[in-house]
Amino acid sequence: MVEQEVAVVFNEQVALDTFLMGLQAKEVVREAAPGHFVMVRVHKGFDPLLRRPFSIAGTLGGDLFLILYRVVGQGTGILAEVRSGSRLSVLGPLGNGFRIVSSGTSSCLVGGGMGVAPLLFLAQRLNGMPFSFLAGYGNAAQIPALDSFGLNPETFHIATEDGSRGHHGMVTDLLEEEVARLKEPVALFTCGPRPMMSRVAELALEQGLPCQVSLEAEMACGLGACQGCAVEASSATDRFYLHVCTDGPVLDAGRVAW
Amino acid sequence: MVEQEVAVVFNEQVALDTFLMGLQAKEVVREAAPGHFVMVRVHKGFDPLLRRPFSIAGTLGGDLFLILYRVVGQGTGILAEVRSGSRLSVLGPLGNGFRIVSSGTSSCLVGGGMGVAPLLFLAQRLNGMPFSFLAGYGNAAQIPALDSFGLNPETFHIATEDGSRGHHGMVTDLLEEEVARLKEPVALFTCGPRPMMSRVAELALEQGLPCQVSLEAEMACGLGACQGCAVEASSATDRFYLHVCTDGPVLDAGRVAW
Amino acid sequence: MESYITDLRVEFGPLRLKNPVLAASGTFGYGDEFSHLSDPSDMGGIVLKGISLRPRAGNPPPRIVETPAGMLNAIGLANIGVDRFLEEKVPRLREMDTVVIANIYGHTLEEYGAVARRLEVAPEITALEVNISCPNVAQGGVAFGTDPGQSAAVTRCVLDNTDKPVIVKLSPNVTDIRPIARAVEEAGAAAISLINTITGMVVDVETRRPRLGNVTGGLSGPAIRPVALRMVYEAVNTVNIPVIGVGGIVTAHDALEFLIAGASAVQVGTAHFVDPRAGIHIVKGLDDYCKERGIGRLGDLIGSLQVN
Amino acid sequence: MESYITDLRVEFGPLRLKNPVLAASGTFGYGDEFSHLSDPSDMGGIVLKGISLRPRAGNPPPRIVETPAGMLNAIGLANIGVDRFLEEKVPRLREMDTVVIANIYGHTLEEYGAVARRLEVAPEITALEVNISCPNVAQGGVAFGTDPGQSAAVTRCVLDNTDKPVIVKLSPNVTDIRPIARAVEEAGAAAISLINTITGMVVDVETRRPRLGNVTGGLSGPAIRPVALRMVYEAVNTVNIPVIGVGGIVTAHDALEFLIAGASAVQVGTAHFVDPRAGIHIVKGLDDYCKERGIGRLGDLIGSLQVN
Ligand SMILES: Cc1cc2nc3c(=O)[nH]c(=O)nc-3n(C[C@H](O)[C@H](O)[C@H](O)COP(=O)(O)OP(=O)(O)OC[C@H]3O[C@@H](n4cnc5c(N)ncnc54)[C@H](O)[C@@H]3O)c2cc1C
Ligand SMILES: Cc1cc2nc3c(=O)[nH]c(=O)nc-3n(C[C@H](O)[C@H](O)[C@H](O)COP(=O)(O)OP(=O)(O)OC[C@H]3O[C@@H](n4cnc5c(N)ncnc54)[C@H](O)[C@@H]3O)c2cc1C
Ligand SMILES: Cc1cc2nc3c(=O)[nH]c(=O)nc-3n(C[C@H](O)[C@H](O)[C@H](O)COP(=O)(O)O)c2cc1C
Ligand SMILES: Cc1cc2nc3c(=O)[nH]c(=O)nc-3n(C[C@H](O)[C@H](O)[C@H](O)COP(=O)(O)O)c2cc1C
Ligand code: FES
Ligand code: FES
Repeated sequence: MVEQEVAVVFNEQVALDTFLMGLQAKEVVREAAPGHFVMVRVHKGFDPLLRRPFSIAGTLGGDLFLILYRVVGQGTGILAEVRSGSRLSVLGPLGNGFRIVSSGTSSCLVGGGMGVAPLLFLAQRLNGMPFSFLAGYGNAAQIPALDSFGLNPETFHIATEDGSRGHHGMVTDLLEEEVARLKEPVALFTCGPRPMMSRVAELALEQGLPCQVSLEAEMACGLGACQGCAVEASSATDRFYLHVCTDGPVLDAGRVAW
Repeated sequence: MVEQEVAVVFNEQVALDTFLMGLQAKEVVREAAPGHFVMVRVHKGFDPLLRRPFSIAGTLGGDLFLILYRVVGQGTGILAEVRSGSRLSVLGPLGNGFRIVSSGTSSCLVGGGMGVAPLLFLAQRLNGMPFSFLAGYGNAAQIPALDSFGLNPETFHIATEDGSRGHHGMVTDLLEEEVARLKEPVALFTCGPRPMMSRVAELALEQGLPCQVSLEAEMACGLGACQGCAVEASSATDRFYLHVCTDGPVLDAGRVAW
Repeated sequence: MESYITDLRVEFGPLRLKNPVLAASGTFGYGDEFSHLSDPSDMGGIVLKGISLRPRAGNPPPRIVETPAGMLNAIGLANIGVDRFLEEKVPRLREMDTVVIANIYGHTLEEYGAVARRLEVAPEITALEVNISCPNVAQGGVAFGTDPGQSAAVTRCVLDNTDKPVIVKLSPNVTDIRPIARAVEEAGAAAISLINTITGMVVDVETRRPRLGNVTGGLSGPAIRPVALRMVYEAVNTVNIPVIGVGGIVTAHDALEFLIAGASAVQVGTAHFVDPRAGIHIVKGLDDYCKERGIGRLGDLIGSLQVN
Repeated sequence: MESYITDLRVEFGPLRLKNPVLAASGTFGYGDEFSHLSDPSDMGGIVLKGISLRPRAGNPPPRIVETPAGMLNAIGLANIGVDRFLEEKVPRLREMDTVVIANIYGHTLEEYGAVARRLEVAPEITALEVNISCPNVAQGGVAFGTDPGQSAAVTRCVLDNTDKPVIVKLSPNVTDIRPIARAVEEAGAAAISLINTITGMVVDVETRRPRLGNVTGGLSGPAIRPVALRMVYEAVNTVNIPVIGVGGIVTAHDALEFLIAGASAVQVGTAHFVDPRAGIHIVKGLDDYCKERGIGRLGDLIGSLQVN
């Protein structure tokens, strides 16, 4: 884990309100594993004050890592205007990542919206192992162009809520089909809006499948010091709250109170 | 007076820490007179919060006006990084400008540091009338390249405190010489650090010369509403405080308590 | 005059406002300073700069200093005094097609009463807002507004001298805003407004002197918004008279926080220095918010906060 | 360990600090969370996260929300309790080559006393900082720290149970900090630190609910700096014991404001979330400031503010 100013190599719009940024940081790339995140300081003033957390969406070569982000407010708005060549302070990699299951089992990655970001990195690292990738969006305009990720179109399935691309409906519909279709056990990995993840966790429980979720929470430090990022733990856990930054962001679905 | 987003046409470094910015605003150019200032919002966040006041340093064609500024803190630091093509919110022109004296008298413009800015505009508008321009700086590196202002090198005299260019000493030394040399009455116009202007005002008093000073103060509104920009008035004035933004920034030296 | 789709009117004690956005005292002058830039009549009302019995020159400069997302001011309540105010400023107020509220203060109870009485001659002024953050010279300089008993006494004294509705403006520099809000309500205030500025200080590390001529000043701007909102929420849950929210409001979003928390109206202060049309932009933004959500009457939002 | 040209040591009541920069409670964990990034021993000291007699899970999420130049937190003093603290955290503190201060709190006088007593076994802890901003459950939930008598009672109760120097941390949510500072001094505190957070609130205008699970939270960060500085200045001019300045300090420039105003040391809180090395950068910046001005001993700056 390091805290350093790193160069923005590119910062491209890849969908409506969505950008892909490449940052040059050897140390981050060396330590990064799928599910890890970084805390980015978007500018030098105090408004906004806090760093913004982003999942590492992948690495490129030995010294570039990627973040995929949507402009939702002040911080991401500033980020979208950062030009390549600028420098940003980055803290990371942080958190606990996905545990990749041993070969033999296949994996199913279920992402909603920007939740695809950590799963893209996971897909990159699953190379060779069997997996399918299900991604849900509101509409076609929100679907990022992900050419640089080299995803296999045969295993990458899309759902949109308005039906403008792929399956008309929720990504969890696709998951239900997939689970029904597959004979062998499958490990679930999910990240996205809370209701979506909750449904995936429910399905996993019903079917007895292992399921890892990547959670979000408002964060101040990202380091376990402020206790700001608490989420309620399930009764199966001996603690009342879990901290997304250090206990997670990736957690077994069964540890979380849905 | 308008408040509008205007385009930055250029923003060039013209000396150590000093920049010249051209802004496109027909309305401002139409109303602007030497001594007027604008309030610029340097960015969209709230830190820094307030607009920054800058003298209008001149106009170019029918729709560009200039500001000449030194990077001294957070706001001017942000301004220096603004790229041409960006838009900035500008409020102005504001304040009371210099009263140009009737033909027949010659003028002497005495500027210190960034205090030359409003005087450059004055020089531009004095065209045809006789004047000399005395400018003082700390050292040669601080002297802006002012080619676009077309100043006559014969009437433009420089003093530097460290002697690295022009007269070695204070700009007020040059003024003393100038006043001694000239036979006919001369009107003084000055802007710069307080001690410098105070000395110019003193000299004017001694010699019985008319003298207009352009003052600075911390400002919030620039419009006469907040009363933040008060400066002490001299006993010759029937008020206790004057407001730089609406009584000034240009005032007769005799109205100010030095 | 802009026109809006939403019904933005709010009833405000005895006042009817065309919309709930007012300019805050001391930040909008006497209403004429901004007239080149915007029509104050587009706002629900304006609160004029504080007026005292006698003219006051105010504090020695520097009077303002910027702070992160805020500013300190130590203007010292500089003003032209109630007599010149009536002569020079009031006649121009006639043109305003909106509610005009005078802001008054004094250093003794008698001064408060005297200013209120003098303003009785001016029908242009719809209501009085009483600034009780001033030091009480008779009581060793402690602000009237930090003590419930004294706050009530000022309120009563003003009410005894006016027939106009009286809004009392509370100081945030207190341990508990509730007993003060209650005291002022019981004394007969038509409404309360809060918050005034929070006392702060900045030091110049070069000269090693305070940055303000007056050493300390009042903090305003976005920095104080969460504190203002908390106090407004506390006041709303304490009194039955309307509460006007003030403090750090810059956008319609900010204004909505206060309205949802139960403020019947809001005042916009420091934001007017950043954007001279801030108040008017907020009115527009409130209309947009309601339109997008199919809310026909802004009044329905007031106090709609759900807590658990 | 960095080395500096200026003599940065400050004497601080019974404590000797290598430099006047401490990490503030609740923002630097138990000292180990930041160890990958920086050596806490480069700071003058660290104040640990608040500890209570029994473990506390803390408040329901969301617990933090950002505000202009600041943030609100409603962590709810979540902590592992004094027993697990002694077992798990204290042994690691031995490696720290700097002053370690425990921050304690309770909901009754007895709880304060009991935590203090339990910590007597830990020589790793040089001093106690007592957080008196907590609601007193026996007194209807009003914070201990808003009343001089109760503030003194907590101080005495802790002193009766410890031989360590006791620093009392004051709440800014009061009308007048001076009587409280005086009461705590008279009760025997070795020093006071201030300010804790200012109570604030944020409303989500989409859901029309408070943004914090606990409804209100404590405001910290640059936004509150002018308020903190004013209160520190008031306290310095009221008591004779050392005062530690806290609130919105991010840079050496900010720290200098407090030192010049009379603080004997400073604490850095929220800034550590923005820059995990903020404290260490400040130490370096203090050295630079002194070097550039030929000040050999930082201590000479303390209280050097000139007012007129
Ligand atoms: C571990 C982690 C990984 C993340 N990875 C990504 C990613 O890869 N791509 C991406 O686009 N986003 C990601 N996010 C969310 C991202 O951090 C927020 O969208 C961002 O901080 C919003 O900043 P803003 O200033 O633009 O929005 P703000 O103006 O602060 O807020 C706008 C909206 O975003 C929400 N928001 C603000 N901060 C957070 C936060 N820390 N977590 C969740 N929601 C927040 C607010 O509640 C509000 O509704 C991640 C969050 C976490 C905790
Ligand atoms: C009427 C008027 C005309 C001006 N014209 C010019 C000009 O043409 N060119 C130019 O370079 N500067 C000019 N100034 C000064 C300019 O406004 C300040 O340098 C600028 O606001 C500093 O902003 P900052 O954020 O970079 O500095 P800050 O970080 O705010 O402060 C850095 C230093 O600048 C000083 N300062 C800050 N604000 C002001 C202010 N409003 N007035 C005076 N000093 C201030 C501070 O005291 C501090 O010492 C003018 C000021 C006024 C009042
Ligand atoms: C420059 C200035 C002058 C002020 N003058 C007055 C005043 O005369 N009377 C008063 O009651 N409040 C006065 N205030 C306080 C404001 O009306 C308002 O309560 C406060 O600034 C908080 O709101 P804001 O953050 O929107 O500015 C003044 C504020 C500022 C910034
Ligand atoms: C997340 C968080 C947790 C805190 N926890 C404590 C605590 O346990 N005990 C305490 O006395 N102060 C606590 N504080 C207050 C800080 O120590 C400090 O007084 C306050 O944040 C102001 O300083 P700052 O602006 O530098 O953060 C906490 C502050 C924050 C932001
Ligand atoms: S973000 Fe601070 S503990 Fe998780
Ligand atoms: S800057 Fe507001 S009155 Fe001059």
